[in-house]
Amino acid sequence: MNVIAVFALILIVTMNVAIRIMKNKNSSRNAIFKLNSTSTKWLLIGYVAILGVFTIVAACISPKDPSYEKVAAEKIEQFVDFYPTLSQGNEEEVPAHLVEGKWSKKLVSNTFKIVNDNSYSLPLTLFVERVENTDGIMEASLYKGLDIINDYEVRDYMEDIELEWTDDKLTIKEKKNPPISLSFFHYDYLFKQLKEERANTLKHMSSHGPALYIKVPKSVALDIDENTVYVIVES
Amino acid sequence: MKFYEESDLPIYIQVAEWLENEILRGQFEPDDKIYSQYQLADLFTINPATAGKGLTILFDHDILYKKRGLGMFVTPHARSVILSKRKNEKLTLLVNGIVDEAERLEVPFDELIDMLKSAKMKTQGRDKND
Amino acid sequence: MSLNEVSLIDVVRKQVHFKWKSYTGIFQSLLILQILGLFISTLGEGSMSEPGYGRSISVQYYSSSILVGMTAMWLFINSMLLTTSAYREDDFTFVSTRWSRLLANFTFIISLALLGTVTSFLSMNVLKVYLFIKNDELILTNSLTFFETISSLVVLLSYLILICAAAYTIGSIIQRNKWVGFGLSMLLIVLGAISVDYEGTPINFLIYFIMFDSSLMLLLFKLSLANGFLFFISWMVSDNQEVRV
Amino acid sequence: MIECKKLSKKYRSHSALSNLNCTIQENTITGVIGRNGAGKTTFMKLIAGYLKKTSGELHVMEENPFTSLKVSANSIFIDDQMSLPTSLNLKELLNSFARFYPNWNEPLANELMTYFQLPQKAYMQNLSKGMRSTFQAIIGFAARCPLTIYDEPTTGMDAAVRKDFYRALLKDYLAFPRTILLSSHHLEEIENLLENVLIIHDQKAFMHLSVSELKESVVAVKGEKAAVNEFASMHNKLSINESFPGMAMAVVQVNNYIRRENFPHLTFSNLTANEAFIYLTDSREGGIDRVFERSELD
Repeated sequence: MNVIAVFALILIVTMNVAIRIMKNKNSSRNAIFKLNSTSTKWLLIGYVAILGVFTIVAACISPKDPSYEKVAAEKIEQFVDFYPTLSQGNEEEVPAHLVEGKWSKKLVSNTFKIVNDNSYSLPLTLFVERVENTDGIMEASLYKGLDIINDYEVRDYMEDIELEWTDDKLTIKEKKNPPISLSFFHYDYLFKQLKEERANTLKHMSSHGPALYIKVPKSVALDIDENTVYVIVES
Repeated sequence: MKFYEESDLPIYIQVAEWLENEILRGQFEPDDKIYSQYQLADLFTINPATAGKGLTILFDHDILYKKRGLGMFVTPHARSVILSKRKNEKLTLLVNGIVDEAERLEVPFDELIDMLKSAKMKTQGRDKND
Repeated sequence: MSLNEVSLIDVVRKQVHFKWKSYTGIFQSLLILQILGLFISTLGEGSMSEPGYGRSISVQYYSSSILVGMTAMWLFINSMLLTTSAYREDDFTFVSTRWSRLLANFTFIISLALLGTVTSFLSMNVLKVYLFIKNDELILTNSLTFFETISSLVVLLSYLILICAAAYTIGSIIQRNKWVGFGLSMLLIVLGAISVDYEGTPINFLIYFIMFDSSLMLLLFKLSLANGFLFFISWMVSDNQEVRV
Repeated sequence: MIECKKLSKKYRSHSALSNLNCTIQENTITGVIGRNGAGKTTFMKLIAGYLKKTSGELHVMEENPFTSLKVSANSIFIDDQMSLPTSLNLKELLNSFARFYPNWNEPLANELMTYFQLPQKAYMQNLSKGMRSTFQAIIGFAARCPLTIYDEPTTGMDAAVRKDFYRALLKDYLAFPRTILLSSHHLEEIENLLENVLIIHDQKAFMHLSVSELKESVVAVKGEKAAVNEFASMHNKLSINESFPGMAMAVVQVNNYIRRENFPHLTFSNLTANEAFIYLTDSREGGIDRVFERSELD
């Protein structure tokens, strides 16, 4: 839709500029700077030549293998947004290929601490379920997320996650990864018109963050520091 | 060549008279080709049509004759025609003028004759010592 | 004095050559507008940053629509100015009739549209080079195959010609009768603006009808139909226009 | 070359020409003379195809000038408001004209440019008014169009340049005969050049005759009041006033050749073409001095 807006804007701006110029009779065709016709001709030829050079340069330095490729279509199909299922507690419905890792630990003391060592927000969503089981075993599983911007997979969430298990503590450490900055160049809509993707596939993001699902026996006292946000699951 | 602007005569007549004088002066012998209207126009900075009119006057008085496509040529008897024309046109006009003027000034006729004679003497004097 | 026979095409060709040679103001304004467009487009079209998990991502969008917009603006203004009396009197100082002037002007604005298309397409590369240098990660969303590029250029060219033809027609109407011209153009603006927000309006349908069409041939046919219609109106309006009144 | 029958041009507020009839032969130099606002320029702009006639017939080179490319290609209109592109210098302007006009004479143009000391690289905007008129005149000469129209070409030229202009006009005409329309307010300067004169007065072709005929058609008569009146009554009296008691001077349009001899007590004197034109077209009784007399009376 932005093309028509741009078009209407152009129409409005040029309309009154043109009408204002047309008012005074002969100034409407005076040159802007005092260049005669041959030097203007050469100015124009020079300009087009420079553009040509830039075209060649652009062709050469455009990255042959960009570090981001289009995400494969199947990957998107196979991906299931596991948030709803996890929040209802039925872990088993999440497809296996999305599981990054599973842990199970015999708790020694009857308290368990979860510490967020990350200066930013949590790099994952924490699901906590208090279970009845009596043998004091705590199970946890980590689910992979998917971060797509304009059909490109921009990162692998796992790189930002580091979990440190000790007997009675889980620390979510901070990985000092540099921030990502991306820029997208797209041709004007008119250019894309003939391609099938009629709809403007640009400027949309679908990001499904990773999730850590922990089943903690009720018998254990859970101590999560106050600034960690987590979801309590009632199965 | 500049025309005497204020003269009463229209330009084409002045051209005709100038041509007549040229013929009298012997610039043009009989059967010589005379200036074309374009040459005359160039000479006097006048419109060729006007010059053409001057030539046609001379043609009408049989001073010039036309050869198809070649232009105008002086007729053999051109000189005599001009002389007689001048005599009975221009001279008579001048003479009438003199007579009218004499009457107005009440100059007796014979006194007028004497004046003519002395004028003749003077011009002869001038001719002799030229 | 023999009269020279003269052919219409010959005169039109000379007139177009004359326009290319003497309208230096038009070409200078092309450079200014496009360079200005380049600067504006380097600012990017918008940016987003992604909330949530782990390290932050900031996304910058760059597009060529500003460049194309500037070129369209340049074409619109100059096509309108071509109908002013100053240009008209220039034409009639030399050899011209109303018909030859209209043909010459249309040929000229088509050549301007061609120049505009080529330069705006090429100047996108300036933007690309700048972006490559500026930040390492530049993703070209729709890399076009050679055939697609050509057909897109043809599409762009026909749109620009449509803009020129519309501007020329409005200009001719304004020359013929100022108030009708202004009225018409204001109406066009309002409709243009409305069509952006409310889907149902007729102009919106018209724009959709013309613009949104996937098959190249059909699109070109529709555009040339529209151009022909505008050409006809310009002729109707300017065929007995006086000069040096 | 040019034929018009009942040609009229009406604007909303006023009418410039009404029922003008005239025919202009090919390869003649015609002076178009008229008072300010008599419709001279409108007449010529109609011929050049700039303006559209309101009614009547107008054929130039047997075609309608308004729509004919042939007329436009074979004619050129030179006047001081000639609209030329501001971006081209004089050389480039000459080249543009050369491309448009097949008969263009390049050497002549350059010779004239050097003769009149017009710098090739200069621009029209920074030329003086006289230099601009000279440059436009050069275009008229070099274009060698079968129909060349000059509308007051000598505005701004000094006397010497004007003389050169008339000389050049004639030389160019002799070298390359064509139809020339020349409008000017200095009839006395151009009368020798003209083959005939077209006087436009109150929107009509008032008179269309050769210069000599124009001069012969009007005569000034001096003598006793009675005799003068009697003579004047026989012809069309244009103006009459008593110079001093008993005597009178009249300007009269004679409708046939008069033998001056049979009016002995009247003295005749011819008028210049310009004076003839002024008296013929002076509708106000008695001319400007009558205005002063009237103003002294009241």
